[in-house]
Amino acid sequence: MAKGKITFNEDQCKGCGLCVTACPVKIVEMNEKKINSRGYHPAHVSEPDKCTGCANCAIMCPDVVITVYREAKKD
Amino acid sequence: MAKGKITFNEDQCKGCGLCVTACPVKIVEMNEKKINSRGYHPAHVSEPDKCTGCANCAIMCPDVVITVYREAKKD
Amino acid sequence: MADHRFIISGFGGQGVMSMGMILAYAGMLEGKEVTWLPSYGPEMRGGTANCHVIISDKPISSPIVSKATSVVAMNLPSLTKFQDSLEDGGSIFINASLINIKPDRKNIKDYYISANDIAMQLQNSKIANMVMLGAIIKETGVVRIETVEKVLEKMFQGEKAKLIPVNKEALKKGEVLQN
Amino acid sequence: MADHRFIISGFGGQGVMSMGMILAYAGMLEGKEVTWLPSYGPEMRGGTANCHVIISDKPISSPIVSKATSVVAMNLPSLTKFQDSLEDGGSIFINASLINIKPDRKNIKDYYISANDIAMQLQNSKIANMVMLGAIIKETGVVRIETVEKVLEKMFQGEKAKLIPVNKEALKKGEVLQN
Amino acid sequence: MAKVLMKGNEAFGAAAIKAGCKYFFGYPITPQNEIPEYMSRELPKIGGCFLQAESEIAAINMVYGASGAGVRVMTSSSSPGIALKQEGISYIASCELPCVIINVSRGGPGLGGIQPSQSDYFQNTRGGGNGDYRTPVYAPANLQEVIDMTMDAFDVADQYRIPVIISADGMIGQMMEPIEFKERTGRSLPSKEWAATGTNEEREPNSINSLYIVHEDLEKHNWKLDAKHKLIEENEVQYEMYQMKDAEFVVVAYGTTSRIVKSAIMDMKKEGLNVGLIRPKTLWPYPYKAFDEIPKSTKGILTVEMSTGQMIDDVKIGNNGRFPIHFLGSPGGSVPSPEMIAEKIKNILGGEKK
Amino acid sequence: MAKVLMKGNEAFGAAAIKAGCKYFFGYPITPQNEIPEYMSRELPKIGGCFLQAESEIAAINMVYGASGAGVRVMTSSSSPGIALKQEGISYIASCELPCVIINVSRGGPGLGGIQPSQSDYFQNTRGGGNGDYRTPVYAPANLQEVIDMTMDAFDVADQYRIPVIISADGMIGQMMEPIEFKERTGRSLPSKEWAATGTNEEREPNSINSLYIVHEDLEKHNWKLDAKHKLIEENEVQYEMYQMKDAEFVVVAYGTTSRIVKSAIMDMKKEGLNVGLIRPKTLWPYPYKAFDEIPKSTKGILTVEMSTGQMIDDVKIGNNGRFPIHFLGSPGGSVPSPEMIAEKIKNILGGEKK
Amino acid sequence: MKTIFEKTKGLTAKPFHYCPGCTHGIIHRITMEAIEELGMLGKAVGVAPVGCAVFAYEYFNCDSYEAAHGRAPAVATGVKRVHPDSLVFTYQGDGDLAAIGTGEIVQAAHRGEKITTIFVNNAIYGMTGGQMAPTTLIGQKATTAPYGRDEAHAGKPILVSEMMATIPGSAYIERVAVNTPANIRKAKKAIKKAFEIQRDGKGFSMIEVLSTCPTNWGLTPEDSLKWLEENLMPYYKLGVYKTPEGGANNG
Amino acid sequence: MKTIFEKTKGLTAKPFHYCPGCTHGIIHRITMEAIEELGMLGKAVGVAPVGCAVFAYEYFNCDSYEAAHGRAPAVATGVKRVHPDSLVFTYQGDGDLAAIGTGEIVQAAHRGEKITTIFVNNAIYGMTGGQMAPTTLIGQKATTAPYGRDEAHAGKPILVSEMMATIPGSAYIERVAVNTPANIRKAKKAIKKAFEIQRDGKGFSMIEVLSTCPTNWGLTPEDSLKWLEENLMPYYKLGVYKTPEGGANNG
Ligand SMILES: Cc1ncc(C[n+]2csc(CCOP(=O)(O)OP(=O)(O)O)c2C)c(N)n1
Ligand SMILES: Cc1ncc(C[n+]2csc(CCOP(=O)(O)OP(=O)(O)O)c2C)c(N)n1
Ligand code: SF4
Ligand code: SF4
Ligand code: SF4
Ligand code: SF4
Ligand code: SF4
Ligand code: SF4
Ligand SMILES: [Mg+2]
Ligand SMILES: [Mg+2]
Repeated sequence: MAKGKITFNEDQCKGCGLCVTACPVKIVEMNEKKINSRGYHPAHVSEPDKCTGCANCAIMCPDVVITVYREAKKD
Repeated sequence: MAKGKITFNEDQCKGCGLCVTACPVKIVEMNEKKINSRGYHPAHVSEPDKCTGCANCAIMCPDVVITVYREAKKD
Repeated sequence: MADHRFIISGFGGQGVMSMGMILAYAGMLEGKEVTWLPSYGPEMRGGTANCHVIISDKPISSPIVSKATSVVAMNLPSLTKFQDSLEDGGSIFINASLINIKPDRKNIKDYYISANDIAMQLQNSKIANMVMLGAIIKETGVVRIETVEKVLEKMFQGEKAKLIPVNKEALKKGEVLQN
Repeated sequence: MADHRFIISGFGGQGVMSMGMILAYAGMLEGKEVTWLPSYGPEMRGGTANCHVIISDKPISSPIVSKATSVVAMNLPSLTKFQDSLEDGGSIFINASLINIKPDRKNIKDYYISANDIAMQLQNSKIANMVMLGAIIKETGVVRIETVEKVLEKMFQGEKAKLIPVNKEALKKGEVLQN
Repeated sequence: MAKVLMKGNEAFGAAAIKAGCKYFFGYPITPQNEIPEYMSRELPKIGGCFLQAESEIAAINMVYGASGAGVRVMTSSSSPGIALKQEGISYIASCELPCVIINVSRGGPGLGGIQPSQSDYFQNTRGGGNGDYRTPVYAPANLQEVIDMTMDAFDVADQYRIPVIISADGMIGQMMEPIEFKERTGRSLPSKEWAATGTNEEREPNSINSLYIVHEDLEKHNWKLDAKHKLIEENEVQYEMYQMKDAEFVVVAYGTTSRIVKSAIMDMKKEGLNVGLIRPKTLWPYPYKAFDEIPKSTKGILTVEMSTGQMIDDVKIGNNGRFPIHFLGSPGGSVPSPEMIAEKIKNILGGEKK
Repeated sequence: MAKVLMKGNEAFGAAAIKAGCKYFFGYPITPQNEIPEYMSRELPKIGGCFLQAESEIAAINMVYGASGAGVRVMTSSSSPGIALKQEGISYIASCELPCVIINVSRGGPGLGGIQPSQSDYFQNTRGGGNGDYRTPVYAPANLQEVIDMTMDAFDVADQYRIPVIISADGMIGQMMEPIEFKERTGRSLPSKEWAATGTNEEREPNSINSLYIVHEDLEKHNWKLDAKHKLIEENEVQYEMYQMKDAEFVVVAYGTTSRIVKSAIMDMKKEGLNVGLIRPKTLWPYPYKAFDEIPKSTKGILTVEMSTGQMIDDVKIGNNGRFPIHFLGSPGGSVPSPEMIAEKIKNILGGEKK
Repeated sequence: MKTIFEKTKGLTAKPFHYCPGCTHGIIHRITMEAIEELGMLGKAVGVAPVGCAVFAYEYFNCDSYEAAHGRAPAVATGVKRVHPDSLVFTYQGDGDLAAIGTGEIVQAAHRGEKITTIFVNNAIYGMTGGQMAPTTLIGQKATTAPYGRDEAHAGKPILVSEMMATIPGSAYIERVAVNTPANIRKAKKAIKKAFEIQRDGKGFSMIEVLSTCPTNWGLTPEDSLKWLEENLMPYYKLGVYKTPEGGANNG
Repeated sequence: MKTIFEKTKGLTAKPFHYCPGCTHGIIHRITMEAIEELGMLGKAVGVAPVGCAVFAYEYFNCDSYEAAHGRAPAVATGVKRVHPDSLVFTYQGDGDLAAIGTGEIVQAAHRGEKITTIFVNNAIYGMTGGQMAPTTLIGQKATTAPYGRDEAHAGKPILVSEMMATIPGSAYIERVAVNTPANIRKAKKAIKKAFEIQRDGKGFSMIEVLSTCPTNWGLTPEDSLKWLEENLMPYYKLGVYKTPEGGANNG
């Protein structure tokens, strides 16, 4: 099971691709097949299983599109 | 004979006394008996013979009242 | 028609501003009165851009087109935003490559041009606007196609002269309307 | 007289402004209309300072005194500057301690008060203005001397109350005019 | 309360404090320096804040900040300093923030001089900032009015949510006259729920803003302001009619100048000449309706200003073609004398061309 | 010369350069950015200097410096930016320095919006800076006038030694229209011996100054400026009378608005309604005398402005009580349509109250 | 799973109007997260500039102002003097703060005004379409520097943090960047510290944030991050320029 | 005997209007002497401020301007850009330069404007009657700081030379004083060097001169010199803060 999980508020995505550059495990990519209501190709996750929940993608997203969840651990 | 000599454009003197403080040989003083056309007691030299022509008084005078002369020497 | 009033609209980057300028320039060369007016301001940021062009035999009062004789919609938001600005009997030119719906309006002439697709056929995605322009000119007769070619020659000089042929070709392709 | 118009002038530091203020204040206490207007601006820098005071039974239109009923000259420049502002029949009060000439004007009453000398007799060079004030009040009758004494009591309070006697004395001395 | 003798500039400060103003932001300039100086002495005593800004622009923007935060606040300056505040005043007007701005004007244009002048009439009444906005402008002619109008100004500012200007001149700022703080019957004023005081997480955020990027929104905002202006024009005009009954001739003048005109009128009366005075106490809204009351007997109107002619535009509007209009100006810091005014009137009545 | 298609803002730049202006100091603001951008491209090519100032205030003071140094110089901005220049303009006017200032106005007050507007009429024509000064104000209605008036503006500035304002709006700045550089017969202009160019130790120093500390001197200076203003009022008024013969009704409008009014007039003509237009081409000096030419047949006057009503003051002055005056405003960036105007007029003629 | 990252309550629901990939959005977010974490949303008053962030008052979930171009520090001063317990901050671009607003920012620091400034340096005038800013690099093109910024003509870019650190009244000055998640975390920490300094009454604090403008730089969002790192960061050195203790360790 | 000191041709015959003992007069003199000695009177254009030196245009024996309050550097910029061969200088007080004119002076330096500024710091607004300046010392009384300048309320005095030295476009910055003949000689040397730097096209130069205001300090001219030495000089350290070579030796 993945340690982390992210969801997108997809209609607010502007397709800028910064989340893609931020993911250390390279699982975020742009969905070239989809156009959201604002006319952009939104980002999505290709291999959800690999998500570590590091939140880098969310931290990098200028439009606060991403929510990140992680398995509870002591920190 | 004095090495130096100073003259005052007396009517422009405002009686501020800064020349007095500047003279290393303490020969400049205020003429308390005189009032110039602007209503001030002007400065004057008490012992002209002692003047070294150092020009300190003139340099210190905010109103460019003083002209300084000196015996020609090689400098 | 003595009075052509265009609203040309699309994404920033689709070349809608220069489409309008070329039309106006050609109109001027043909001795007509012309005006060109762009939208400006923050709505241009990532959103749609549009310009108003009037080509007329008489002096033009306001450069604003409130009732257009032709609307050109290069993308979907443009269609929804401007279809109502078309006067009855006016023409709407729709970029069928990006728009797959029809206008709700009645009493208008609608033309569908797959401008991007045709441009891709010509190996140059940037000339979708010229394809559309060809179609507009053909249909409205607002200016002569030769005048537009002359404009292109004036616009692309030196370095850029090599772009003239492909632009001309795009214009020509556009003249073949897909109704 | 129902209308007293003073110009009071001297070096900055001679207390001409407060002379005027005391007069105005006293006038107010006696239920009269009063105005006080200082000169301001760079001419005050090292030059003369002056104020205009009007004390009247009727509302005062302009606080500017163009024709004075009394001119007070605390120093020489003041005399030369303001003697012509005196109306015919007016009074000029001259500080004889610092001024050794007479006005050129005719048709005026001239009073000579050695204000600084008298002040020195009282061991307080700062109250030459009060000496002069005593003379003015005596001669013009613009306000009562008791009212001015009341003003002094209001002005010098707390710490400063100890200054009241000497000021009052100066006023009294001034009442003895030297014509 | 008993009368006190006060300098005009200090009277502005005293009246403001009396009116509950605890905040002052300003920058030195002659001939109004006694206002900030007074405030710097007095405000700390009542727990208020006097702050010397780095410039007139900073001062007016501090006023914007403080007013938006819900308090009574004042600034003051003189002519060129007011010119610098124009952008800020326009913002304050657009955001509908109340504040009081005092202009103790001096001769211009440019650096000009420092003697009293009325050549800021346009600057005060016609904005000078950008856009459609107006500001009530009070023109006191004596120090009692300085007190009364300053206190009113704060009420009017709060009632209409509008910046209010008090137009004085160097003479009014510098002179002393007895004044008195009278009992006032206050207006009932709206509370300031719009203020940016921090939400305390108890309400939706407030924002103070003049940007309306959608032009339909801005148009609506402009008409809203316009409606407010109309209301003020209806309710807040103040003027004095002096000796107007049977006036053969009418003078229009305000502030310092009007005092001198009154003097001239008294003098002329002695000579058997009936001259009246219309004295605008508010320069905006302008007392156009006063002109309807001019008796038919009147032969003409003379506008007297310490300028080369600015209020005369409003006189023309008010007069609306009825009487011939003449002008006597005394710009640059020169104050006209009663004699000059009387002479001018006699010349006109004697046939001088307008 | 052949016609060229140009954007309004670039036309300002091109005309200035054609008029010999080699210096431009400005600061970005929508909707006039193409002016500084054009100048930044073109001036280096001709050995001139474009400098982006740190603010509008710095820009106008750089203009003051450059103009005082004897050259033709221009600045441009939009509404709030012009508000910030007011002090500087007042200085320039007082020092009698020539320069050209373009105001491509937008909706206000405050930050407002960026769409075209005419709500800077007061700001442009009534100073806004301190003191008695006026500035000629040109109001082009099309791009050919942008060219012609800009070139004239430099001449007028030099002839009278006065800052000249060109009042445009966002639409004029942003639109394209064919223009042409016509042969011009220049005015004979005075040489600039007063300029501060360095004495070269060959003449007495010049100084550029607006301070007159002795009020008699300032008064004299004010009257001198006033005489110049009167001269300009006599010689430089420009206006267009359109369809005024037998007009049943008259509209007053300038700039962009006047174009739309013309359209409305044509439409009404078709319906048999004779409406005329007075179009001020100079807003100061204002064409008051045009109102003397209004035919007796006229039933009323409508002022149309993209504002809540500013020029209407001048219309009232010009009208001087003759005809009833009505107003149609379209503020905030909304541009009126010919239909709105025609409807308003028909309503008035049909009995709508003023 | 636990939510470990979601939109802060410090921001309203309104979507940003910024261009795709513009890092203004990141800076908005970390600013408001910092305030939320300090529990001071109810005390916060934000002052938006004129610049691309002109609508910030619609995004900040606290009371706010839209200030005239460059004047935000004066507006903030007015607010703070009235409500000394508020957390007052300005959010300003480099045109707003480092050009027209030079006087206001320097003087707010000079007075030791207890406010916080978030200074977004993207080396360009974004909103008005890419004109030269005082921070534009030598050689960088701008619509009013069409041939690239020329030092002989327009001088060398101004170093705002360095300058502000010399002002005795400033308490905390740091320069950060938002080009990587790590730098964003550091930026947020700096902003939070700046707010703490204000809260504790220690004086004026300013965080300069190097930011991107893909639109006017003419680069993709990704390339903009790279350009920032390779061009802005070498000239505008990250680091702490001033602390209340007087010390400073520049990068 | 030889005349070894007389009034420079750089000054007009008009007597100064300054208060007795005010050192503005000294600074006028050494400024114009420096220009005369460089043989550049015919090329010089001076820009006077609003402040006590407002009439400087009547004293400088060269072409000159009277600028609006604080704007002298912008005016000088306009002149210099038109006549790059001129020797353009501003003469400004601390209210003029360090308060309202902060933006203009910082930005002139930022552009590397080839002008020279003589900055007369007397820690007070002289002309308007002794209001607080940004340079007024803590505890010093002023008409708008009647209880003395309070750091908590008004901040610590700004250090202009230190600040200007951080601006990359500034070439030469030095602080001098005119309280003794020796210091006056040094001050003149600094001013001359600043003009040379301008002449040689090396960039912006500014000389800060500590000066007196006997009138508003409420001291005799002599005591004013002492007060300057004992109070201003310890806070405003004399020295070179920037040279074209980049080096600087403070005090
Ligand atoms: C007084 C004034 N001058 C100019 C403008 C135009 N203007 C709006 S934003 C801006 C500059 C924005 O640049 P910056 O501050 O760097 O912010 P960015 O858009 O880059 O975030 C300018 C000059 C204005 N609105 N008001
Ligand atoms: C726009 C504007 N604001 C304010 C003033 C008033 N003013 C004249 S001089 C001055 C300050 C002078 O102080 P400083 O610059 O230190 O010069 P100093 O007199 O001390 O030499 C001020 C505020 C003005 N003339 N113009
Ligand atoms: S949380 Fe981390 S690992 Fe998961 S998608 Fe985002 S960046 Fe990649
Ligand atoms: S960073 Fe945000 S806006 Fe950009 S592509 Fe990813 S989710 Fe979309
Ligand atoms: S020149 Fe020197 S020695 Fe002679 S009087 Fe002056 S200071 Fe004294
Ligand atoms: S320093 Fe000059 S003005 Fe002062 S007393 Fe001496 S000579 Fe007179
Ligand atoms: S223009 Fe630049 S700064 Fe403005 S929103 Fe777009 S990318 Fe961001
Ligand atoms: S007020 Fe001060 S600075 Fe001004 S002239 Fe007098 S002493 Fe000099
Ligand atoms: Mg920026
Ligand atoms: Mg000073």
